[in-house]
Amino acid sequence: MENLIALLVAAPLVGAALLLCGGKRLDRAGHWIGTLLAVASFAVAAVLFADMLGKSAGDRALHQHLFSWIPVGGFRADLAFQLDQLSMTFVLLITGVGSLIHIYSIGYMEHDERRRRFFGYLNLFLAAMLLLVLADNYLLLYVGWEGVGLASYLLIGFWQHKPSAATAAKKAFLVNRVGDVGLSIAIMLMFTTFGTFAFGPVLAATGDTGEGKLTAIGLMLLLAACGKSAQVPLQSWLGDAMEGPTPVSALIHAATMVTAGVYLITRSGAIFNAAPDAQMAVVVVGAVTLLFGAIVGCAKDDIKKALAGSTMSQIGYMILAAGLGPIGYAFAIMHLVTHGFFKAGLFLGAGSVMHGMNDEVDMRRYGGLRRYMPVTFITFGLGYLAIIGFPGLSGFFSKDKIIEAAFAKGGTEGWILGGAALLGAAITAFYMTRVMLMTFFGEKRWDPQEVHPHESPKTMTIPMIVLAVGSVFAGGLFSINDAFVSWLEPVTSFEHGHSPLSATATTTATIVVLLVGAGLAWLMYGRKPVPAVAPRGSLLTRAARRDLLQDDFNHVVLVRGGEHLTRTLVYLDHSLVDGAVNGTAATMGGLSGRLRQLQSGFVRSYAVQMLGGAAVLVAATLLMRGV
Amino acid sequence: MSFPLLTATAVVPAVGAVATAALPAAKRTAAKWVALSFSLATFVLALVIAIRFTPGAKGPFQLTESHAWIADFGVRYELGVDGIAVALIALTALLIPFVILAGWHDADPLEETRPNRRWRPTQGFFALILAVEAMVVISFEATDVFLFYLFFEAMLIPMYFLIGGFGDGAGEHGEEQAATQRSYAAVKFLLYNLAGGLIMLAAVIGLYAATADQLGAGTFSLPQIVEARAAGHLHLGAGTERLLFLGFFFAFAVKAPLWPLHTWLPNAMGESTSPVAVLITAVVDKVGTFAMLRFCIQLFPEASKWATPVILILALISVLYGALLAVGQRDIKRLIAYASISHFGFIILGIFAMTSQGQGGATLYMVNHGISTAALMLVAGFLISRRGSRLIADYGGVQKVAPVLAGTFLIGGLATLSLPGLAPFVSEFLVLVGTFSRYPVIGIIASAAIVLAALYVLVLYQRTMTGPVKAEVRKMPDLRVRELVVVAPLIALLLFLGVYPKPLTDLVNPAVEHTLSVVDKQDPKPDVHVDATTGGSRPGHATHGDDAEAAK
Amino acid sequence: MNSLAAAASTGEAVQFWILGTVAVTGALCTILMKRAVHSALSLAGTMIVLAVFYLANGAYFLGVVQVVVYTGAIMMLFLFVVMLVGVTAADSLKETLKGQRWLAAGLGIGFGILLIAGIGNASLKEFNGLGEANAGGNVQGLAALIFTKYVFAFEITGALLITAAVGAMVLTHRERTERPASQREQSQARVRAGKQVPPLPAPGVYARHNAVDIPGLLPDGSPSELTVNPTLRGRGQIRDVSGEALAELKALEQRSTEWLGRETEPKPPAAQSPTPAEPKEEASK
Amino acid sequence: MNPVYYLYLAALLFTIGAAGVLIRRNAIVVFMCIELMLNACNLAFVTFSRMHGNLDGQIIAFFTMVVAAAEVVVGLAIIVTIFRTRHTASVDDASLMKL
Repeated sequence: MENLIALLVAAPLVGAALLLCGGKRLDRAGHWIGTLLAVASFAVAAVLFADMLGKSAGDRALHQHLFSWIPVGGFRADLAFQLDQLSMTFVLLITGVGSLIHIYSIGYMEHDERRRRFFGYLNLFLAAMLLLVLADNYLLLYVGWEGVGLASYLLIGFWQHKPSAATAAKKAFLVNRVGDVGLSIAIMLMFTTFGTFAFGPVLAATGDTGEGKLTAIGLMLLLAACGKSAQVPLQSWLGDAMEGPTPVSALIHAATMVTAGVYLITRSGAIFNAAPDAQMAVVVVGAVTLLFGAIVGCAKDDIKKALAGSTMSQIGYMILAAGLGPIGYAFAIMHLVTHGFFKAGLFLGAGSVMHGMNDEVDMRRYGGLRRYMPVTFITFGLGYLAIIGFPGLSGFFSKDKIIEAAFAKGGTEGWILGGAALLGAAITAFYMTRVMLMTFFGEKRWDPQEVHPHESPKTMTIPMIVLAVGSVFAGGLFSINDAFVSWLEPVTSFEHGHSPLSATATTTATIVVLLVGAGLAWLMYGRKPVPAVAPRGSLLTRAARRDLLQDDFNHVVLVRGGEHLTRTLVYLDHSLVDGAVNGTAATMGGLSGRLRQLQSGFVRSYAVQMLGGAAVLVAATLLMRGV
Repeated sequence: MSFPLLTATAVVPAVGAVATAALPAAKRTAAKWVALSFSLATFVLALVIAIRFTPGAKGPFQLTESHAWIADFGVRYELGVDGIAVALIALTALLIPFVILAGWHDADPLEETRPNRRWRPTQGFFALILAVEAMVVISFEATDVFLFYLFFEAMLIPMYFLIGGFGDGAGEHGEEQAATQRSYAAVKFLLYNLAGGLIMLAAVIGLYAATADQLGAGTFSLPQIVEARAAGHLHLGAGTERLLFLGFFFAFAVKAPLWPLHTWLPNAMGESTSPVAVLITAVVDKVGTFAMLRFCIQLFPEASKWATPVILILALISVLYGALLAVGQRDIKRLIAYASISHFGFIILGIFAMTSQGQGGATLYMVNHGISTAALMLVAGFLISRRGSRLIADYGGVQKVAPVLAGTFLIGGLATLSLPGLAPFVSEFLVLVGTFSRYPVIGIIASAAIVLAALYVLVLYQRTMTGPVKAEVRKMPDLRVRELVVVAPLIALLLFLGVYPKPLTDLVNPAVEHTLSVVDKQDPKPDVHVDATTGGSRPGHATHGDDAEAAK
Repeated sequence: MNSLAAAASTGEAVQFWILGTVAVTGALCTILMKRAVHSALSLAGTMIVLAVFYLANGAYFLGVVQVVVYTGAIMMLFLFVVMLVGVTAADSLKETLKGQRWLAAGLGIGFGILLIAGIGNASLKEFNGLGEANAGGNVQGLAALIFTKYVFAFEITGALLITAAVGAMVLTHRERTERPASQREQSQARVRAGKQVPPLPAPGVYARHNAVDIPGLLPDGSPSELTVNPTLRGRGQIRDVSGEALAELKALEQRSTEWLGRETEPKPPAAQSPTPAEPKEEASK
Repeated sequence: MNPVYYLYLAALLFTIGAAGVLIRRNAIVVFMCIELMLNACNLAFVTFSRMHGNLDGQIIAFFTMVVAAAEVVVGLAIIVTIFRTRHTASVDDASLMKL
């Protein structure tokens, strides 16, 4: 059975190779090939899943070793896959949502002459992402890690003729690279500490080494996670990443890639469990980000940017949960999955709206669209309810558990974290309601002459419907006698947290803050008409519009500083390093010019020099003999 | 002694050079084909070497040939290859055909020049390339210090003419100034390397004197000296050994540009045609790093240990410095040149980290960097030849008019920033791990270059390939068949070695082990000992075990 | 003489001091004389003295060779060249290169001192003369050595000499670049140049004597320069006899009138041109 | 009297000749001075041969003479050629070496 694992990765990889090298002759069939292979990968995943369900919880993990990849001295990296429950969850999410989004893209990218390449990139992404979650050692994971980075780079910058897109792509890749440095350093640390970096041995041996090293490893892993999952302080790229086509935002920057950080931390749970300080850092990052993202999300008028902010904050939740240790891992993953459903759905909805409004993204130009695109409205609405955690929908279950776990951390930080999580929930409710109201309700703020809103084609609506269904029922399904938790337990070792508040108290609190947030939003955007141009807004609003000045900070400190540094270095290289050399050359030239004077060309002066030389020689010989 | 394979491998290109040069002016195309066929023949021979070579075998060198040459000075014509040499010879023999193909039209005389019996630039160009190949190959093979030195220096002559004689006509201010800059670059290249070479000559003579003094008969033979030192017959005093080491190292540091001796490289690569630039950075400079590994460390282990800290610092500086300057360049080729400086920093870092990962990685790095830079530089050359300018600012939106060119350029770039899955990643990571395991701080600082590399590559790609299409590039044709033939195999190789570098590592490991045994350094042991075989105690572990055996 | 003593006899000492002085003087004259000829001659002198010293040192063959080859051949060669270049060519001894002379003097003296010092502190006390070496005769001894031990050097010097001879010929030989002008062309050139085409008129010839230095007279009795060889003309050795011829004619008329006894009207001495005066003196020369 | 005086004389003559080479401008005279130096050497050789009691010194002197003859022949030929072209025998006028 385990020989099928490679097939998971191979199918989309083959697709990518075909589509990218195939050339024009594949232009007409390209998108079908891509979709087919994605679906094929999903089918394989399903088969494996079924097989896995058949086994007992103990030996569900599969392992496939292809060949020894880099054997140098004690350094052995293998090309080997490992499929346990955690990986399986991701594989299903990736291939499932991935396939849906492939289908969606068929419609969405219909009029793009480079559609073949788009599907090639999508397949490449699937392959890399699957490699990431299937790798059985950190180095191979690193390959997938950078692979998805590349795919995201290519897809964000897919409309390269737009300078903004190209810049965004570059930014995303660079920021991710910063994270990758963290990952590579972590791997090096593992190698020097354990002599290997395969999951099994490393995670087994965490007990045997000092906490300091583990903390270091943990922090480096956290840095990596921050880069990939757009957590503070490396979150700045996610907003710009919305330059890419909407399906990309849905697949990569909402459902799958950005959650890789959560996967990494959960996968390395053993390390974090043994390094409380690192865990604390994780928690803090998560808490900060979930608020940060939420606040940013409130201020954006660009529908996709608003959703991006929300993504950031939701992943903040996951990271927070993952940082809580065994009491949180399962919930982190669970929220990850549900979020995958509803956020992908929301993005696809947004895409469908843009599709209907000829690529207008400013929500202040929307309004009252519910009548024009009912399907989109309904699916989006369901996604909305899911994300704000409306009781009964999937978001409710997963998020509620996380908040509970946050309180369960215990002590003051327990209260702080729980409070933060609650606050986040409130803000989430606020900005999502805002999006909802500005887009689908209120009066038209668009010019009927120019734009003719219309429902999207089947290829687009069907995936939206499926995702909507998922986002409604997934949570409930998972929570039936903790199916999800017990499914993951062999990998992530679950234990019940003891919250100071009772479960019901937490739930009620959640619902209350939810209502407060939504109501507030309704007061501001539902009751009175929304101005078509953004008001100046309060200081916080303006800051939030600029991603809380994070970009400005980067620009001033890193970009400017870097430019100055390089410019000075270029100058120094020319004037100092090279100058030294040329200076020597110049002095030599001058010296030779002086000596040239001796060459008068008169035979007799040469003769004088000869005689002088002879005299010197004679004198030397005499001195040698010691006169 | 059977058929002298190594000699043949060096002789074939030499003969080819003569044959090419001998062709009359009218036979220009013929000259190209002759050169190409000879380079291919050399490649075949290199493959034969790689096959005949048995990695695990006893003794440091194989396929050895040894004949007395200058008996009075103990100079012998001594050839022999270890895994590292085999890898690099294969690289050289592999790259030259591509270089020749890529430079197919670079040396055609201008239309207005009247055909003239004596004026044969094309023949000269290809003959010089082949001559360089011959010399490089033999200096990879030489195990006699003097023999090595001879060709190490002789290489400069054809390189000088290649750099000074042929330009890409894409200068910033017209051809006249380009010519002057070219000759400036050529002279700079020559002087730098001559300076290094002369100092090395002094050291070589010193070595001879030392051996003659202590072994009775002076010798230049590397194996003999290593043996004598191991057996305790040869004790260079610390002072002498350090001086000799510095003499050797200086020459190699110039050749493999190590900060602050690097300034000749950007000029040389910037002014010469891109095939020649590839020749410089991918082939000739490798001799420097290779020689550090083979001669510096093996002849003077103690001194190497003594000098390691300083060298590591310098290497670290060139890693970061080269990357930063690459970011600051306005000229595509100079950018690539500075990138190469950064990569050479990595190579030297790996060599002197004195761990099997470091040195193995460094050797892989030499090969991979050769291929990746060749890919990037050659595509850049195609780009430049289309637009007639080297300035990044003159491009924009090429991706839209020439997607294949852009794609190959991107892949070359990604290889340069050592993206996982492409060959350079393996080597770079190995170097970093190797360095880190002994010098964690240096390792961490060096990994900052990962980000910088991404920065300069992506900035280059963004400025040239993306954005709105510039008027000058609107008519730009996509890659032609010849150019595709040049680039495609390189890219394929990059992918293959990225996914399955095992053949290369199997080739290199024993040689590295031997080098380390000469220096007698062991890899640092991990604090916790877990069974290092991946997969732990999971199913599939067993299978892994067997195929590890099978690989041996 | 064959048994030459290791230490020199008093006679030899006397000879040394006298001739040594001569040699040094000759050398000094060589470098100080203005005219190359004088230098050459004084050098020849020095060489002869050296020849004598060779003999005194038991190098009989060399002594003779010195006289024959050097003084006889080489120095004569010098003299030939000096003549070719011009006997009168005397180069001014004033120095053109700045400080050359002082440098030369200083260096020369210093060098000399060094050499002499060297010789001085070299232990050259014992001389074991050429007694047995010259036993079989100096020439035979040399011959034996030349044709056995130094035979290769000897052959090579032979080659050297031949090369030198060829070289000298090549250097001094002047290649004719253009075709020699034919007679016709020469004559045409002469006409075009307006030179005297027919042979020049002969000098004046009288019954009494016949000399090339007497110009022929033109009808008016004045002498024609053309008739005299240009060399004589250049030297101004023309014996102009026109004057005295007229004078004699006059005297003849005088006597005839006296003889016929007619008085004569006095004639103005117009015909008495001043010219006749100088011819006389010239003639007297 | 000790024959070593011959050597002193030789040294003296040699020095004088050298000085002459440096001082005189007339190529012919310069040549003569060179001859003088050669002769001085010959004298030294001859003296040495007497000193050591074998004829090798004389042989060398003999060869010196031959070489000197050859040299003079060629040298004078050169002088004549130069004189023909530039109508002077001054060594200073042939100062094209500096170009």
